[in-house]
Amino acid sequence: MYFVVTTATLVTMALALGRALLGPTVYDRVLAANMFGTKTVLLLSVIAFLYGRPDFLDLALAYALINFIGVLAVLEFIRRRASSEATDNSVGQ
Amino acid sequence: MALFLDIASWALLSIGGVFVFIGGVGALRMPNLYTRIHAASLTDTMGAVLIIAGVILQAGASLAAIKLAAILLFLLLTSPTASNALASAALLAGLRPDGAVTSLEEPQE
Amino acid sequence: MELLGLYHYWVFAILLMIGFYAVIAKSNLIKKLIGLSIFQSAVFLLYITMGKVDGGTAPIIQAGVENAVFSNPLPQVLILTAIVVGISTTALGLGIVVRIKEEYGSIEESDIQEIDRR
Amino acid sequence: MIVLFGVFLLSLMVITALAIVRTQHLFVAVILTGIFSLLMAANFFLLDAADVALTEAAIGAGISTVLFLSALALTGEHESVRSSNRILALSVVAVTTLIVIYATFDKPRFGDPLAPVHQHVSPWYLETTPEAIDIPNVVTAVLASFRGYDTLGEVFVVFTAGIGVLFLFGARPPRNSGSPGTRAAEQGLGLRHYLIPRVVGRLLIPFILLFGFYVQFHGDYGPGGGFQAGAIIAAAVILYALLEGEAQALRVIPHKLLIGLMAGGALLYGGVGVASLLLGGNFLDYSVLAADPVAGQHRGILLIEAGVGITVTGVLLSVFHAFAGRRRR
Repeated sequence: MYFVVTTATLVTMALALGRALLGPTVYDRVLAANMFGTKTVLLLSVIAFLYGRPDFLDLALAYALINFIGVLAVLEFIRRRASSEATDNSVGQ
Repeated sequence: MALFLDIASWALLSIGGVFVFIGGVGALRMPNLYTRIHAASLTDTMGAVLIIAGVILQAGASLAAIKLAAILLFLLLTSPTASNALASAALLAGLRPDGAVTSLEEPQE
Repeated sequence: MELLGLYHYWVFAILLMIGFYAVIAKSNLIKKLIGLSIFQSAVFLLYITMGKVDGGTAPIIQAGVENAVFSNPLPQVLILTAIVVGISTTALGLGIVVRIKEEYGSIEESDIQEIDRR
Repeated sequence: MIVLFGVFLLSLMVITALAIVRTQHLFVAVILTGIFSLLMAANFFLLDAADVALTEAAIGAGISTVLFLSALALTGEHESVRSSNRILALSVVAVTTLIVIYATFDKPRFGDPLAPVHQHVSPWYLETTPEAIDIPNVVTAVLASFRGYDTLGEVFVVFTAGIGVLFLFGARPPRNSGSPGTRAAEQGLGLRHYLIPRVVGRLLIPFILLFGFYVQFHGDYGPGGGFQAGAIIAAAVILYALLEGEAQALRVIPHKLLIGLMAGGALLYGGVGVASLLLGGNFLDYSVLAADPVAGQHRGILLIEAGVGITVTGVLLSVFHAFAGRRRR
């Protein structure tokens, strides 16, 4: 029963990795990384049951809570770059 | 009763697996970034709900079920937020939704 | 089964060498640091692979379960601390790279050597 | 079957690593490193290392991406295409790969219970932990009690790395250009104008902190401990800094407090060792800390795990602020 869903998740991880490798923009790769994160959460919760050790769900919980910080960091990075370019341009003019 | 629960959770897990897979195919095959975000995040949330509901049925009334519910809740909060932040970042960097890239495109490798 | 077991070790070897290649062949200092962290991860993987026991479970004793087989806890202890030490040393390396950029204006190895030669 | 899953994940890992090395765009390399870390954690989990997987999750999911991105913001995103001695490097790597692969044929079979590593001290740890320390998580028992010296050393390495970063960034950046006032004000805002991340993020920060403390104090019973908890708590504060601006985060947890945390945790760890010396035991022998040796072990592990968590939080946050607070010249 768990094998079907685990296999589906693994195949999807491979597809997401394909998107991460193909690009073409960096944001596609960030999207793929984020998808990879949610897929990992699902995979880990299912495997915890497959192993018969449901007390290991902490790991999936950790990813569910903090995986999106990476994407927020990307947004902040782009925002800083955009704002510093804007000030550079206004200083140059 | 146990058999019924098993069948229900099997069905939920399988449908969830199908949703997750569709999301993956969508993210790979859609023509531009914003459609890909749409495909990935929409089926992501659906797949997560179904799969975790299926596993909760297996867990029964235990601490594991509460943890799974928490995982589902946090996933439903963070995953759309991440999609939103990603779309904002792309828009801020000048990637237009119609697919016309105006600037800051990644250079050819 | 025999080959599958060896596959784990081969992946270790390949990852180790991918990291090594990035460290020796790439000129960009940040790329070198990323290569170093791949190298590090390969070593972590080797340790954890060696700690696995057939049919074992994680070394956390469950109440009421008798005669469970546990995987080896020792490599896990070593690697657990090594991961945190790894990120701290990577941060130190990144700090040095940022300072190099501020003083030399570049983080390419060849540029830095050229500036030093002058 | 699970072995097949492992093989699949390992193959994905090799592909990701190759892509990381091949791309010339450093931003892309950092994003792919995030995927690599996720795969690594999943593999650790499959190989029965729940504690290690949790550490990798706590470090790889938030902190390492944030650190690398802040460093990229200060240096530059592109790698120049020149590579001079590629053929030489490739041949060195090829020869070394063959040697390492040749060496793997002499390794014990994967999962062999009779392998030499499983014969020496590990069975003793597994047998002794229930009697001498009486906590379910053998990894925590070995980490905190049996090999407490090791962990003390690691904590001081982390502490030293943090001090090193602070020293490096103690020097002023040369040649300040532009109008730093407006730019600093503009850059210090964080994601305040982005409503959805801000609302959801602020909602989640207490839960992340709560989860961090759960990992800290539940480490005796399940996967967890000071190292993981420190990273998770640091991730929560970093999230706050991303949302509200770095300056605001420094107002909540000032710099002096961070340095105090760094030193205080390491001192707490060392202090437990000295206390056990003064009470007549060996250095870091917790049995003397209470009337009952097992209760003493519990108390000692609680204290030193707290010390580890405090130092790791302090170091990771100081490093983050050192990078994020620096302006590109």
